[in-house]
Amino acid sequence: MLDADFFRRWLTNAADAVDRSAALLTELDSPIGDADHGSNLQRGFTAVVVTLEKEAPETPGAVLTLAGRQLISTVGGASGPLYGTLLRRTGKALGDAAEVDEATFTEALRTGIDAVAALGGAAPGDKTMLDALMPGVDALGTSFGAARDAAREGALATTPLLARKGRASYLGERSIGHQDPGATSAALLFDALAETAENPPAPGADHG
Amino acid sequence: MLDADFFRRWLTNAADAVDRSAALLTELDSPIGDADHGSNLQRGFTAVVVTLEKEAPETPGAVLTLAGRQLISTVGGASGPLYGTLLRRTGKALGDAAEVDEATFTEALRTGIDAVAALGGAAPGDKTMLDALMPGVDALGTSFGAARDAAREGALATTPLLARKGRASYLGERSIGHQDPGATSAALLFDALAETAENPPAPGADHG
Amino acid sequence: MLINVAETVVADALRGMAAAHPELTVDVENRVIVRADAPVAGKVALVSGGGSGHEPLHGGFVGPGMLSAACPGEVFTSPVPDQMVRAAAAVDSGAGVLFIVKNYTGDVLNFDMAAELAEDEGVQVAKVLVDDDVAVTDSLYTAGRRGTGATLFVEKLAGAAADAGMPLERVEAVARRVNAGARSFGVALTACTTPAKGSPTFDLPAGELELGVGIHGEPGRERRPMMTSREIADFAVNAVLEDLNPRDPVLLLVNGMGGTPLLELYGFNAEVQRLLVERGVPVARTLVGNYVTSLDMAGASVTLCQVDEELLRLWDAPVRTPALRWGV
Amino acid sequence: MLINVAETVVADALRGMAAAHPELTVDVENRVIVRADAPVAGKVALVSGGGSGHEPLHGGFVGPGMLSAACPGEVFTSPVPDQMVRAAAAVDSGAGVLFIVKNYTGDVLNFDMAAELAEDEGVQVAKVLVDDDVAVTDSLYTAGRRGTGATLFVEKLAGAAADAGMPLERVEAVARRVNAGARSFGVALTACTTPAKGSPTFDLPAGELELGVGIHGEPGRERRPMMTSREIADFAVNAVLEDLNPRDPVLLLVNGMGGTPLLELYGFNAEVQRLLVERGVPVARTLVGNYVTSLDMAGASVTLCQVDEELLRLWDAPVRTPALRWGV
Ligand SMILES: Nc1ncnc2c1ncn2[C@@H]1O[C@H](COP(=O)(O)OP(=O)(O)O)[C@@H](O)[C@H]1O
Ligand SMILES: Nc1ncnc2c1ncn2[C@@H]1O[C@H](COP(=O)(O)OP(=O)(O)O)[C@@H](O)[C@H]1O
Ligand SMILES: [Mg+2]
Ligand SMILES: [Mg+2]
Ligand SMILES: [Mg+2]
Ligand SMILES: [Mg+2]
Repeated sequence: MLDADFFRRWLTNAADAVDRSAALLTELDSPIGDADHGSNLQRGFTAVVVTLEKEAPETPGAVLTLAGRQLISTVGGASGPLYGTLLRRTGKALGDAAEVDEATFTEALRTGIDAVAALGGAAPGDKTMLDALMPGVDALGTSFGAARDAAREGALATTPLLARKGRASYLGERSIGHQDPGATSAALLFDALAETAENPPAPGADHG
Repeated sequence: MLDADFFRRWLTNAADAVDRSAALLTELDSPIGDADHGSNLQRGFTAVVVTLEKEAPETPGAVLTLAGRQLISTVGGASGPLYGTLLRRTGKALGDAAEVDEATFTEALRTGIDAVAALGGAAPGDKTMLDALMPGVDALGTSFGAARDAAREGALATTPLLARKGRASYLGERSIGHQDPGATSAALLFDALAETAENPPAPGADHG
Repeated sequence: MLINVAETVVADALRGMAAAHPELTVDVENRVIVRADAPVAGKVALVSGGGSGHEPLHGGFVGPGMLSAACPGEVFTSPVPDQMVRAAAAVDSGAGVLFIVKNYTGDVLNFDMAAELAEDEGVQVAKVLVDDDVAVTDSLYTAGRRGTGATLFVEKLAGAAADAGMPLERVEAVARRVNAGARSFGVALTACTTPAKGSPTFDLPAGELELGVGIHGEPGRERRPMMTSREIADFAVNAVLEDLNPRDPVLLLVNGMGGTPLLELYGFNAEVQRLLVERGVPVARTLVGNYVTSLDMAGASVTLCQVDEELLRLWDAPVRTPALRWGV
Repeated sequence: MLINVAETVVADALRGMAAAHPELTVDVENRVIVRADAPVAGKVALVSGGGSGHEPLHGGFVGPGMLSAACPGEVFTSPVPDQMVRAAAAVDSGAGVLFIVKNYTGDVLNFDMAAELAEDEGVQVAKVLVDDDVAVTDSLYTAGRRGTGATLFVEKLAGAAADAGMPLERVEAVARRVNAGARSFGVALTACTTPAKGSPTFDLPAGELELGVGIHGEPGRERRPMMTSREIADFAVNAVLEDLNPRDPVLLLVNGMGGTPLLELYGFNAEVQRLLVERGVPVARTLVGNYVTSLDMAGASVTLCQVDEELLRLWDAPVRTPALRWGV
């Protein structure tokens, strides 16, 4: 079962991953975007960690909803509302259960991802974060590790795609040959998820 | 004896020399100036050649006076009024004689150079065109070739000097180590003078 | 870059704006620039915003006759909904608020969220989308045409409409009419350097240029060997006129991307105007300058905005902002 | 560069100015920009000029309340006397003409010649020299301090004095008073590229800057590793205040060299103003923008101009030019 602490640790691990990869994400956002994806997410996830610490929400749903709201309020750009909606809608779908099982989480996450698709109007293959989110959640039924691998592959597979949404779409054919920054950061979220599952806190550790 | 045609040929040769060296003069004007000396003089001497052809002044004095006025009206910058004054005052000093001997020209040129010094307030050693003009006119008593060599040496000798006049003076110590563009162009004038004296027109050639 | 650290660039600029412009109220912490006399009783209010790095757009257009408030995001990043909600609350006199949104996914999503939230708080909100950039095909396969130079025209003309006391629907209609009749095309001679990246956003060797760029340091549709001012004008004017067949006279914006000297911009304007004369397009008013910029990018854009008599009157109406000022 | 060929850059720009500004009369061939309503009966006329590449200086400052005419030379090259004589003849109403001359050898010599010639033609001429740049020691061993940012203040305040109907001696006295109380300091983060040279005028690696530059793409007094906006503000403000001990409030110009984004300039302004508060120097008015530029050079300068009540009134007096506009 996954409790509020699990999701807190997930988001903290995600924030660390974003920190480590911020320069890479911005670099990927240069040839086909506006060179800010790394700093956008860094600003957002830093704020998420601070808020989670301060407000200490007590259910998985509350953790994700709060984190999503915080992303919306601090990131801006396309990725702010999209990732914010992802977490907020996932959190809402979890309701106020104190613990959720993996299947419930998988379904909730799918709801969140659908909300992202509805909000941004993108479909798989449009060279967006959905190209990592969709395969990620599909593989989550198997295992956290499988989801990580699938999301990673999904991100890598955006390289040959022609972008149809977001800034990269302005480039037309010239968007081909570059990996999508948002798909790359989406893969980081699954990375952090697997990391969180694989490294449970030492028993008796203070869960804040 | 030097006639109007001699001075016309001098200025035409000077215009050619300036054309050939325009990029160099602008290059020299980059580290210690504003990167325009070559284009300034090119504009001016091109106009001088056109005017001399159109107005066909008939005495040495008239040729130089007209050329000087034309430089003043087309060059601008520091070098326009200075070179303009040089030619204008030299021309005025020649009066309206139809031909002048070398000694008369030398004295007239000295008058012109003194006018440049008076107008610009520079002294020899200040790293200006005067550092080529002064040695040039001093050696003119010997020969045109000697004047060319002296002016050239004078220009080269500006490199170690600290500039005290013109834009280069703003750089203080950092003006040291660069050859002065104005001294370099002044040496070109003596070059053209020697060339003119060494290549008299073929007898019977049309003097226009 | 003339900055302290990338993280404080926007906040530093807002402090500087506050110090320079006593006629504006600048909330540095919440990133909202409001005209000091807002809300203006009985008048519709205009709120715009977008990523920073396009100055004077939008903050420099806040003032009587133009915007009521501007929300600057991080550099090239749409602002967040909280800013727009706060701005709307600060400027609404009860007559409603028009959100002016450039058509970028980020701006659209954030302004949409803000509109919902502001309406929850009892503010009547209308939205207009600016999408004038002909370099992008407006199709299902793109995010749609980008908002660029026409933003200035929408903000000025809708601002004048609001100033004239028109109700929200009419101000919104003016804004839509302006956008519908405006088209732009931009070129880049260099990339720009964002504070966060610290190096040019893309690689553009001297001697080449990008045709069809936006205002976010993205590459354009096509790279070409360097062209003359006349050739670039030709390309830009043709691109615009392919999409816009003005029956009315036009307002012309010859806009610098930030790093192009005014001397060159005026020269470019000469070429653009020569072409418009050739093509029989009467230019009613001309604006030349760096108005909708991409940081230090060298380049320019051409915007034509067709105007009937009403729009021309609105253009000539007084405006008093840091960057655009005329009339009383 | 957004140009056709180097040789036509100035003429092209003048054609573009003519097309953009019907309120100016632009003589492209003779290179004189005159306000269309000149000569203005009974009023002293102001003529300024200098090399091109500093736009909007000077052509952008022609209009009611500021210059009567401007004479643009080639890029970074003083105009020739013929231009100034022609300008003086066009704007003199009989009340005389003030020549505003930045202190560079070329400008001084050409304006001196022009003054003689204009006086021969019966125009009463006074001259004021602008030399505000503290980076240059004003001594026998230099050409004297350069004229930079203070030119804007001299042109605006003397323009207002002329507009107020003051006679030539008083307008000249105002101009001298303004210059005497104004000091500037500039830095460059990049060199600039002149059309004639086509490459940067000097070599400045990223990560270094030049302190104490003028406005002609010359290197400065000293090269340093890159500094923050705060450190640069510190250096510039200290350099100015070492030379100027203002008793009165000051006008502050935070001026961009052309290639520095407005976003950065406003941030720089925040640092400058913070320092002035610390040093107890009251700032009466602030102007932030690219006004006295060096083509595409990145960098900025700080100018302080101390003003008594009369000068402050003259600053606030109406001005209507392409680049500076306020009041009625
Ligand atoms: N309509 C959309 N649907 C889904 N994802 C999108 C959409 N538009 C953009 N994205 C994602 O957002 C990423 C860019 O995020 P970011 O750089 O932070 O925002 P911005 O494009 O506003 O600068 C893209 O790489 C893409 O994955
Ligand atoms: N006061 C002066 N007296 C004599 N020569 C001078 C003086 N000032 C400048 N010069 C000469 O003029 C040259 C620069 O000419 P130019 O580049 O055409 O003008 P500017 O300095 O106005 O750009 C300098 O190299 C120097 O030789
Ligand atoms: Mg981005
Ligand atoms: Mg020079
Ligand atoms: Mg962005
Ligand atoms: Mg020069």
